[in-house]
Amino acid sequence: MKKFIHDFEVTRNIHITDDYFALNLKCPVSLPDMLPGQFAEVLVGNSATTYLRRPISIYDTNYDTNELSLLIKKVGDGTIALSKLKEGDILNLVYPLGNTFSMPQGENALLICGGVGIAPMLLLAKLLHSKGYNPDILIGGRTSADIIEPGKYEPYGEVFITTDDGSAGEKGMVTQHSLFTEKIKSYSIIYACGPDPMMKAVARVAASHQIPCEISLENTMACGIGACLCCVVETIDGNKTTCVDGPVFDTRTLKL
Amino acid sequence: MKKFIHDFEVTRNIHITDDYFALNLKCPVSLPDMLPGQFAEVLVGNSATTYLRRPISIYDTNYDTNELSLLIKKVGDGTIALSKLKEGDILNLVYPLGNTFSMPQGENALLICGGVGIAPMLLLAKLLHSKGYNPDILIGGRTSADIIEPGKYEPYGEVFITTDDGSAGEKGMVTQHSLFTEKIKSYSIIYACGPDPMMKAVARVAASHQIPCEISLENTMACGIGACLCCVVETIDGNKTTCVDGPVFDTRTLKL
Amino acid sequence: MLDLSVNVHKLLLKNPVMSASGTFGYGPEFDDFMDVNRLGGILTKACTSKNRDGNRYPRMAETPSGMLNSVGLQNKGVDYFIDVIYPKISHYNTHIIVNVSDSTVEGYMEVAEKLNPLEKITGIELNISCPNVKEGGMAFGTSCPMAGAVTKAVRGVYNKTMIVKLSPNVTNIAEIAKAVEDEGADSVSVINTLLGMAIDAEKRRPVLSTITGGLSGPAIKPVALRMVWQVSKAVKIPVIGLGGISNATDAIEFLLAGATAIQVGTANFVDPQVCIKILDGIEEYCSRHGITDIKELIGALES
Amino acid sequence: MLDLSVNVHKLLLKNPVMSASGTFGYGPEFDDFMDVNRLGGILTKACTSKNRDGNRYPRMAETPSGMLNSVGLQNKGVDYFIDVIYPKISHYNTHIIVNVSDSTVEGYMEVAEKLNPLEKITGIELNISCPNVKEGGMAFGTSCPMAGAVTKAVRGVYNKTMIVKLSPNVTNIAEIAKAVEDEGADSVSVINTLLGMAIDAEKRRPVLSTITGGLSGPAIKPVALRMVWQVSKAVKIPVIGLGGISNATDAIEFLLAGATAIQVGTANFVDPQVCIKILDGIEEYCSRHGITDIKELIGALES
Ligand SMILES: Cc1cc2nc3c(=O)[nH]c(=O)nc-3n(C[C@H](O)[C@H](O)[C@H](O)COP(=O)(O)OP(=O)(O)OC[C@H]3O[C@@H](n4cnc5c(N)ncnc54)[C@H](O)[C@@H]3O)c2cc1C
Ligand SMILES: Cc1cc2nc3c(=O)[nH]c(=O)nc-3n(C[C@H](O)[C@H](O)[C@H](O)COP(=O)(O)OP(=O)(O)OC[C@H]3O[C@@H](n4cnc5c(N)ncnc54)[C@H](O)[C@@H]3O)c2cc1C
Ligand SMILES: Cc1cc2nc3c(=O)[nH]c(=O)nc-3n(C[C@H](O)[C@H](O)[C@H](O)COP(=O)(O)O)c2cc1C
Ligand SMILES: Cc1cc2nc3c(=O)[nH]c(=O)nc-3n(C[C@H](O)[C@H](O)[C@H](O)COP(=O)(O)O)c2cc1C
Ligand code: FES
Ligand code: FES
Repeated sequence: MKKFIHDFEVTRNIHITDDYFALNLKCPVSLPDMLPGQFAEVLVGNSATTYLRRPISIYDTNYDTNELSLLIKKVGDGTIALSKLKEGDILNLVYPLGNTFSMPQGENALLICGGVGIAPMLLLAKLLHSKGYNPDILIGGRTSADIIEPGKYEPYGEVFITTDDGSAGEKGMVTQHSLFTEKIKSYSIIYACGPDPMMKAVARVAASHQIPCEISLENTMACGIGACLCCVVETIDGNKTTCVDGPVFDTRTLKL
Repeated sequence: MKKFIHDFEVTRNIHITDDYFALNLKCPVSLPDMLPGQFAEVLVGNSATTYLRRPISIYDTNYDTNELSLLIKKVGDGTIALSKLKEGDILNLVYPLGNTFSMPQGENALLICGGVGIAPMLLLAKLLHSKGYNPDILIGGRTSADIIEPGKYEPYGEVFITTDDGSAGEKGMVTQHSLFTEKIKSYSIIYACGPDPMMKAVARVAASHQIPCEISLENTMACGIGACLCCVVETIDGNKTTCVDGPVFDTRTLKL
Repeated sequence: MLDLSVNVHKLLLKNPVMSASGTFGYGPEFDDFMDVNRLGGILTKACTSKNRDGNRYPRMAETPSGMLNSVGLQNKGVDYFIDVIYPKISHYNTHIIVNVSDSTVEGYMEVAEKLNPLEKITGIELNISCPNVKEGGMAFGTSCPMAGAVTKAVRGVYNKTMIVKLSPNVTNIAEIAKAVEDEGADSVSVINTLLGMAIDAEKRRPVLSTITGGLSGPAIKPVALRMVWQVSKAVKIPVIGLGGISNATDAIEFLLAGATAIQVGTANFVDPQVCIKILDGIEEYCSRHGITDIKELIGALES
Repeated sequence: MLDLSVNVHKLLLKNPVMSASGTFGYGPEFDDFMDVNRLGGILTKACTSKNRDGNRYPRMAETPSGMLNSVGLQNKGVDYFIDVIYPKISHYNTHIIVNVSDSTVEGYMEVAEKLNPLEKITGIELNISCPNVKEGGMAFGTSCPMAGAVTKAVRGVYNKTMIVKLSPNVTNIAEIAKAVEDEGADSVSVINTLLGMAIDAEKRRPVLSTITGGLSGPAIKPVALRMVWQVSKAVKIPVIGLGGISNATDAIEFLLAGATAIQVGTANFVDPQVCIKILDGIEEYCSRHGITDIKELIGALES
């Protein structure tokens, strides 16, 4: 897929919670096609302490208005600087980068996400829905404050929630959710994105049920385009780049 | 004089010309006294390529509203970033720094400034006027676009203008202005701030008429508080710091 | 007309702007962002005698105005390069210079010898300065006898343009430059990365799997510029300058300090079009300053 | 209760945060911004045997996340220090350590000997690493025999705590550290500035009057951290870490890498209250991590 570099205009900065915000960005030309799981490398121009671009998933797209949106969690100087962008500001993106998820080979699919790991899942849910699937979407967090915009997913599948403290949905980790007792066997594929321990736990459960599992990794990156070899992950075929060969990997190919 | 460090709030950013802007800044506490010629070290937080603070003269003060203002010329990344500040943004200042001008020992005073060198002159004109002087203020520039807010000075003295191309006031350099033919002898002191060649030329003429001359230097600075010894100027008593012993120097003490 | 061409030994570069090894892949990674043929040359990712997996992840850490990397020469070896990669890049109409690395003198020789016949590989850059491998690597570049020895050995088997890439982690870089000049280097590139380290204070662990790594980016520009200036006064062969170059002004500074050509590394990550912008910026600078031949700028620092 | 005290040889510092030489004046420059007594110590501006004017203006250039300086040891000499400056700072209730510099071994000895009797000067820091003087300076710090010789000579005339400040512009800093340890240094501070250069491309001239200068600030932090780690593994005497420290996280990183105490330099220019913020931040870190004695962090890097 051809990659682009464009100056987007911030059309809206939506402060969702204290920690999360979404940027709506308008493309100066017509928005190229983007696939679920793909990301952009974002240039943070307004932070004195941020040098490299920041990889951020494509959260949503609107080809009618040539807009895309990013869902971002404030974790450090770069994301905090991005949270201060205002309508009319310019944001430079290198995009769309990386691979995408594969389509289910059977009937049902389960999407599991934790924290900002929901970002790449919205486009995936949309695509699955448009292809006639009705995926289950399981969102986990420490508390209810970590469950961001679950309503966005409802049009595309059934949404389930877990929190560590039980403040929303079922109490416990995602892999302790009741979906994992019986229904789990009905999925032909599981997709996951979230903190490393969560993805590993999901991968283990999937493997134990012999269900294909694809996870989206968030390795630290320098270039995002396969030029630096910094973002590698160990696979059964040697080191692969997360930015070009990933971020989506079949867990069976990974040395987890 | 006690120095302070405060987070000011930008109350207005006035774009005067393409190259010049003025920032009105509100002090979170009551504004300490400041003297003409003093400056602030401004922390540029929104530029990825600016590390050190930037020295900027105190342009104006309003003790009633606890506001001060800075007049800034865009010359590089730091000043360009400052030009983008909006109402409500925060700007951290270390201030007031440096010495001040001495008062005339005789009747009349001439203030000469070029480019952004007018910045330290407004407070000086005000002070002189409040002490009963009626100074002459000579503003020079390459073209009329370099003559910034001359009207601001009119309440405090008589304003004269020169431009290299004659697009405003008399044509030529400041030292070629008609004030220098006869009236020059009437001044008991000349104050100057502007580009180095201009200040040198003024100092020479002043010396030839044996008129005391004080200039405000713009040496590059790292600390602004006498700690680094980077900003020195050669004087007849050895190296002196521009930030503490200056920025105002009697030209007779300088090795120009 | 502005003449931007420069000569690095036998190589006539159409302009002095090249991409630095390890930061530009093999070229095609940047095809979507620029016409790679406009560059004076491409320095490929390091090529070693055998396949190397490189170091374990994490391999990079951001630092103030720069980054640390400890990729560790990951590549599939010289035979794979010749069989698989070379055919994919030999269409480029610019100099392709292969960055050659290894752990032993014999390894360097093997790679160089195998690359010698490749028509479109017009030169090699001996990387005797990689801080990210346990054996060889930087050790070759931090002593005059070793730097001289590897240069001499490769010179014996390679007869096209041989550039030697120097390590900045030394007391006297000019001395090393002279040692490799004496042993037949046609040019030196100055500098590779500075050895640095990053720590995650919360986890109380090194960020990199290798603990230390190579520092690059604007942070190191003042050191690189100083070394280019020192080396270019010490040797007669052309010096290629790099280290933190991010815009045309930086590039001009390196030329003034004595570099005949420059390489752009880490800046490619921040702006994948930066090489072309630097090229355009150099043209603009020359026309603004009435310069008709870029060679006028080389070493033209007044002091 | 949190114990923040650390021992640098005979000096018991109330906490590990000190100000670096040449960036904090003599202390009073910062009185308006903080209670200087809260610091673990103050390192004064360099003190030489005779008055020195330093280098000509311009003496500094901003660089990406850092700066170059070539102040060149401007000071009025040790006698003036004793007569005029000392009385103005002897009221401070913290360690005042004088940074000692000169062009000759005899000069270093003269300064050290004259400082020895001053009650409130509890130690000296031998600056064998200043890159900004024509004679002596860095040359002392870039070879083991010379570093050892000046250390030994000063040791002969100075019997309080003697810290030796090392140059980063060397191939093997651990070796130099060992050489000065062997000759009687009580501690080493790591690092002084990296030799760098800045050019004004428009004017085609060096920015600094001295052409090269010393690079400091966040840009050099990764190099400094690596060197502190290397040196602290090589010597038994306490290591004082510095180079780019700008916040408490940076300071913790240096402690983890093996530093017993730290110094804050260029960051004082960006935020004149930074030393106190670092101190507060270290306390906050310790309480968050359940640390009751800061000494637990020294060299506690897991790897
Ligand atoms: C392919 C990909 C897609 C991503 N999509 C999103 C997204 O849609 N929304 C979003 O908010 N974030 C996303 N991230 C993560 C995002 O890139 C980081 O949070 C961001 O780079 C942090 O920048 P910062 O300057 O705010 O924090 P920094 O100051 O750089 O780091 C703050 C803290 O976060 C840690 N950290 C930084 N980057 C990473 C990382 N990649 N993995 C683990 N820890 C890290 C640091 O170690 C540090 O402790 C994605 C990452 C990748 C690789
Ligand atoms: C005491 C003092 C008072 C000042 N008052 C004002 C003021 O009221 N308004 C105002 O606009 N400016 C003032 N200046 C100048 C101002 O500090 C610089 O213009 C500013 O620091 C430039 O920052 P920058 O990041 O925009 O440019 P940089 O990117 O730092 O520099 C851009 C260009 O300007 C040159 N430059 C930068 N600083 C200086 C300097 N100090 N002297 C000469 N050339 C320089 C650089 O060499 C470069 O060519 C003052 C300076 C001093 C020392
Ligand atoms: C991710 C990365 C990988 C690198 N790999 C190599 C390499 O394989 N061979 C080599 O000689 N230099 C390598 N380098 C060093 C660069 O070519 C260059 O010398 C250095 O980064 C300084 O230039 P810069 O600041 O412009 O990046 C690498 C640098 C980076 C950042
Ligand atoms: C303006 C300036 C002046 C300095 N003067 C001295 C000095 O006189 N003696 C000395 O040993 N180090 C001197 N240094 C070096 C600092 O003490 C310190 O080693 C170096 O700046 C690295 O630390 P930093 O990055 O925290 O500034 C000076 C540094 C600067 C920036
Ligand atoms: S981030 Fe550079 S190769 Fe993936
Ligand atoms: S700027 Fe530091 S002493 Fe003047």
